Amino acid sequence: MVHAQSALEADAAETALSTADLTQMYRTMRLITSTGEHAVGEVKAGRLKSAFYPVRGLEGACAAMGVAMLTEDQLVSNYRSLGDALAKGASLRSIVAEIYGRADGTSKGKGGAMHIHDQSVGFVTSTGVVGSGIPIAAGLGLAAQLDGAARAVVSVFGDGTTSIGAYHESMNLASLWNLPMVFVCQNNQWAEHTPIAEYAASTDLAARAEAYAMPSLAVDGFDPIATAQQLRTALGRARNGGGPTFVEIKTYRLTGHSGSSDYSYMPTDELAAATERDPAPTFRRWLLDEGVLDEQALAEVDKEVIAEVEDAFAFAQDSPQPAASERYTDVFADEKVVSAL
Amino acid sequence: MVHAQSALEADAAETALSTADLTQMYRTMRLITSTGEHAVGEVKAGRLKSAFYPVRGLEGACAAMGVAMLTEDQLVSNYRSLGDALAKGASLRSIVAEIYGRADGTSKGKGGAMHIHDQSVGFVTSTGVVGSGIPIAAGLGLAAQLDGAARAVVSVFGDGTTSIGAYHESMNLASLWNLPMVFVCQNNQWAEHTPIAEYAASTDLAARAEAYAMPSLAVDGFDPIATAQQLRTALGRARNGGGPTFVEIKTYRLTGHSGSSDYSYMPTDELAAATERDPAPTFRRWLLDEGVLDEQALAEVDKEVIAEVEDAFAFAQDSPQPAASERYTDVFADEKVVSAL
Amino acid sequence: MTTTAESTTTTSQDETTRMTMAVAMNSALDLALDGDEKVILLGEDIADPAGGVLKVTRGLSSKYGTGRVRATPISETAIIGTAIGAALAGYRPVAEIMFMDFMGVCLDQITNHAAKLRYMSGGHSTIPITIRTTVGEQRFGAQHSQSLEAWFMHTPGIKVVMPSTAIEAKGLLASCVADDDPCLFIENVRLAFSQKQEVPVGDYRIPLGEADVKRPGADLSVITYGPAVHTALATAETLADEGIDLEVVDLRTLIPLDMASVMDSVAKTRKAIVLHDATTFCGPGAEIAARITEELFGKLDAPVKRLGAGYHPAPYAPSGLSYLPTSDELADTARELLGY
Amino acid sequence: MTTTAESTTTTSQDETTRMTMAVAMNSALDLALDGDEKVILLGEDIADPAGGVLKVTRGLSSKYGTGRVRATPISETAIIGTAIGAALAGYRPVAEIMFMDFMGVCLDQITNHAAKLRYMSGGHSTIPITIRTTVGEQRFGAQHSQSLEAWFMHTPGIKVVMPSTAIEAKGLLASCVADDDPCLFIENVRLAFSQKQEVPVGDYRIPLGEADVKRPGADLSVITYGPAVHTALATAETLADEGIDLEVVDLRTLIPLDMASVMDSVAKTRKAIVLHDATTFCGPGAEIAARITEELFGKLDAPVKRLGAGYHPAPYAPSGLSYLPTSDELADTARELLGY
Ligand SMILES: Cc1ncc(C[n+]2csc(CCOP(=O)(O)OP(=O)(O)O)c2C)c(N)n1
Ligand SMILES: Cc1ncc(C[n+]2csc(CCOP(=O)(O)OP(=O)(O)O)c2C)c(N)n1
Ligand SMILES: [Mg+2]
Ligand SMILES: [Mg+2]
Repeated sequence: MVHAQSALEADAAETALSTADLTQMYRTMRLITSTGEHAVGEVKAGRLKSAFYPVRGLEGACAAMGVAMLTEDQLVSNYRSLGDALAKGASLRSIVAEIYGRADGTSKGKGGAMHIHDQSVGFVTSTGVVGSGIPIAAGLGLAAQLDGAARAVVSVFGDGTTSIGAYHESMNLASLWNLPMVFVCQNNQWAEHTPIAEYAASTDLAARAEAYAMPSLAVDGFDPIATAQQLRTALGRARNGGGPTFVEIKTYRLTGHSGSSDYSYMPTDELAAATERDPAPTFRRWLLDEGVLDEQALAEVDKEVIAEVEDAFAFAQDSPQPAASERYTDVFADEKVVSAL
Repeated sequence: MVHAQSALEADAAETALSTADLTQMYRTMRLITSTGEHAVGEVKAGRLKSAFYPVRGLEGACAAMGVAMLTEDQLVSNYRSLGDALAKGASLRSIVAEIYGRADGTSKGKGGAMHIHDQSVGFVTSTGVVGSGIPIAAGLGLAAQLDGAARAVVSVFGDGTTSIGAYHESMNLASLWNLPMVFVCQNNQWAEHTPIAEYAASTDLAARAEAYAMPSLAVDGFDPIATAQQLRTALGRARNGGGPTFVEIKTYRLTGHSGSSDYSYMPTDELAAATERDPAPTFRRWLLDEGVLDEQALAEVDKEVIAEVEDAFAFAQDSPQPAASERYTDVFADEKVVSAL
Repeated sequence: MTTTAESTTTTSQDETTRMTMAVAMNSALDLALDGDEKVILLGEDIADPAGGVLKVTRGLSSKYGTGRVRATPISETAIIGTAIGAALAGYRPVAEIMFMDFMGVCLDQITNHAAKLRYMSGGHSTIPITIRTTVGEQRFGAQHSQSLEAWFMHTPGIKVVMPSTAIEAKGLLASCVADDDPCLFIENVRLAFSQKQEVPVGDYRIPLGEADVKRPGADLSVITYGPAVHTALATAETLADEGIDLEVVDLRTLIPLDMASVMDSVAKTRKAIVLHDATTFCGPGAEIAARITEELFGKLDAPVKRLGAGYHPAPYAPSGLSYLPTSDELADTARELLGY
Repeated sequence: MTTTAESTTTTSQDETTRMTMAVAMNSALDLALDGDEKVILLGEDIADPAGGVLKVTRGLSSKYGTGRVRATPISETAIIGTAIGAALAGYRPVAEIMFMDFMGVCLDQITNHAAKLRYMSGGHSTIPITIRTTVGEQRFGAQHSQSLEAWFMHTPGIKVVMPSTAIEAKGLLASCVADDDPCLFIENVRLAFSQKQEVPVGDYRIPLGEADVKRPGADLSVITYGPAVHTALATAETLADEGIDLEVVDLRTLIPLDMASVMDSVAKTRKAIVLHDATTFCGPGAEIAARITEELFGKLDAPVKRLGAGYHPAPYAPSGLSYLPTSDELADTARELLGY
């Protein structure tokens, strides 16, 4: 296992974060929190009939991924994809429109909140079946390898996902074929209502990658800088033919599993401790304390984010529903196949 | 990981093999080789239209399991189950009759060579889909645990099977629930035409069990005594509430994948080296050399085995085909469900 | 065939109480756990405090312990496989797969093992497992919305049950758990909380394989099951105003399939529509329609029509695109057949 | 509709050679790999020296390298998932699943992802993968013998192809690989080596969705596909001696389904039997029979009959128990319908 510290030291120069990187990270975190809160508010108000999965607690992990990935890198996510999508640079307007099921959504409104994608920025696809995106990411990795391209593919999934067969098969394959991939496990400590210790025989998820002879490391997801640096290292290795890395990002889920679900079962002390480290506000304080950005610059970002989110929701709400004729299109490339049935 | 040597030392007294054990092991090995050779001969002669999977090379591994398991212990095997079935004490006549698809077979002839079972001796079931028997074995383990019974459940599978999702899910579950199980991986170095290094990112299969915090060990399957002792230790631990163990039995496939298949692709030096250690004859020499049994006693066993195998094939060939009325029985408990459809 | 008024029950008690479908199923599981120590429950998040996605198992792990009511890792193959293994050792496991769409993750265990083991062992193996699963909703999108019962009907060796009301959910689930064959019991997100009824509090069973005439009628038979039963009943009310008298036959179980009741109904009305939430193409209705036309050849007044989900993945609900057959479509089709 | 004599070809060459079905498919793959560098092959044991269980990929890894013709671990979910991912990046993967019975191990990837991604992405994703698989033989027992095409026909978003002859195996496989939608291409252990024909050596394609009249006839239409085509043709010879003239329609592709050709045939003969190796109950024949009777209501001389595998797992071959429909059964059913 590659230990976090040593991996970091090895590439300190390459992984250093610029002020622009740090600003972008803060912006992304705020964007994720704010968009998520708006969406949950809409669901709770009954104006949005969607199963929306918030990413509260993962803002830092996602933002770090955003600065670590290059535009040409590709990413496959799951139902909890809002943070990954925004970090990768997918259009906020299209994402929100998709959550509303509107014609201007990423999937013309036909996919929905669990099926966001934006191929133009390498946010290739996201899936609603636990673990199912991992072998698909491996296929993108294979394509990158066959293309001889210096691009990496990131597969994002949760801690609970490491229990399913698809994860195992893909880890073995990626290591065996030395695919240019980074397996990013967003460990928020919960799989729906079940805490990690109740479903994993071994909770050291990073160590489990050894079974596939895959280098791995665990990083504190509430430390977005360390996270970004580790991801840069892993992505760099993937792009340079060094093969896959498993990165466990340790965070905590700051809400219930889904937008509207109860979370009274989460131990209050654990939740309170994690909330103390709430990524966006914590990072904001750090940026101020370290003098990276001053209050005015941060307030400017805050204002822009709020405006952008409000614009996106307004855009989505104004966007038309897909035309009834859309019902039978996009089943096959050629619409006539369906009509002939 | 529990290392073989230390595990063995810990229980030396309990795992010691008696002369009766050693005799039984030799008998089982000869029975497996001889039955398999008869069956392959019948397939090659075109008299038996069956996909029969020989166990040449695994005789020692199976025989060891036979003496290590108690009658009340249960076993789930796969398509290559002849050795496991005979070791567990399943009726040879019924097995051979099943291979011939006859009414006196273990499954009345309806299951076939891949679907041997004998619940009466704890050879619970065998499956034809790679990896699919492992979760079923976990269910038997769960039942043993819920019963509060001191019985262990063995899941037998090949090296190639460690690539599939069902294996992963079951390993995690068994360790998490501390099930009274032994995972026996018969590593014959091949998955059909593919050597282990071409499909496994890490070929140290025993070490891979660490991902599930499961004790594991590797043992030389051409050393049936060491194998039996290690299995006894692992089974004892399972029966005593110590949870599951992964045991990799390292052997080599001395034939092609199936009864009639070509194996010219196997490196001749590897195959020759393994054949030098052919379990039954090697063990026979050892028994003689060590003075455990004399030539006369061994010849007696050889004679009995040949007679038993000839009897079983004659029995099978004389056994009638199932009655045509059997076609629609055993689909459901109540035959009327099918007839009403 | 039974009618709702005189539903067959093998055991019943006088006391009833108003229950949702979710609570009725909870009651069936509670009684099964109480009455037979070999009954165990397996599934993701089924233990308290979660009590399952639809809360169907709420309270049961607290009452019977997490030994018998077991929350599992996200491992559908292991869930079903473990249920099969425990069944081979004499247990009656009830395994939950959160959504029917996830069946593809563990289908091998169901179709190659649970459904075949009795046959492949010449009757020596009995797999008395019940697999509970849920048909989702379009608001979760295309990977959480499918009615896949046709896959299982096409797979000999497994019974398939899909109730439409709270009382039947209880009675049929109890029968599944007690049944010696593998049973797939299909619940529905929409119905779980919307269907409320007086349901017997005590042990109550409805035999598998008996259709129920939910509404007698003279003009046209609607053969249906599950949530579509309510579409049919609503349509029947609408059409009654136009003087069209629909008979609504609720199959309740798809395997065993009570074709005798279907034939009785269609022999009487001479017109039939098969209605379900599954995709029409190659769906359960194809079998039923083919059978009706074959057995009543020359005796029908109109072709048998089928209405089901369209030939496309489920569009996301807020998009407003249709997927499931509607009451309007059913009414139009009924009017069309009456015009023959 | 085409007839064998004038099979539609988009490209063809004059040169032909006698090939088994296995060799014809090898030729299709060879030309696809040669003609499009984005074509890659994935599957267990597909590389040399094995060359696949049916030797369909023999020689291809030696010719195109193990980068493009990749043997995989025993990981069916990863095989299909990897194919989907590579397709999303512009490749045309051809993935092999050794036996159709193993589909349950990886069905999620096929039905929830390959088949739905185009729709769920509003048309932005294209998954041009071909999944080759094999229907086994009863001599392997119940877990290696099933014809499961109905599961996929019931799943919108994937094409389903099942050839009956060597030449069509080549032409249809080539079309699958070139197609922009996911295609399931179903081979058959019995036919792979027994079917031999003159097959074009060069690039040769048969469009998907065109049935082929394998034998014109006046009295009764047998609608069939895959191995059952040969059962039908043999029966037709037998019945010809009795003066019964069967028309044999080979569907060739099940999705797209050429119902127009089916209707043309049955409108002419007014009698039909649907014959296939899949289980009759809820099988492909149910859809086809339901459709024929609906569209030709009142115009048929007899009910449409269906013949398929029995409602039970496949019994082990040497047991002598029947499973697939036989020529005798078909002949009897034909005689019965002619007696209407
Ligand atoms: C195969 C499958 N099983 C179950 C589910 C239901 N489900 C959705 S999310 C989830 C929990 C996943 O936990 P984790 O991987 O930790 O991701 P998180 O939700 O915490 O981000 C479950 C069980 C599913 N979508 N797919
Ligand atoms: C899910 C599945 N995939 C593929 C196969 C075909 N198959 C049968 S045996 C086998 C090789 C298994 O290798 P291993 O686990 O090492 O066992 P061995 O045959 O060597 O005993 C394969 C690929 C299968 N039966 N099931
Ligand atoms: Mg989680
Ligand atoms: Mg092997």
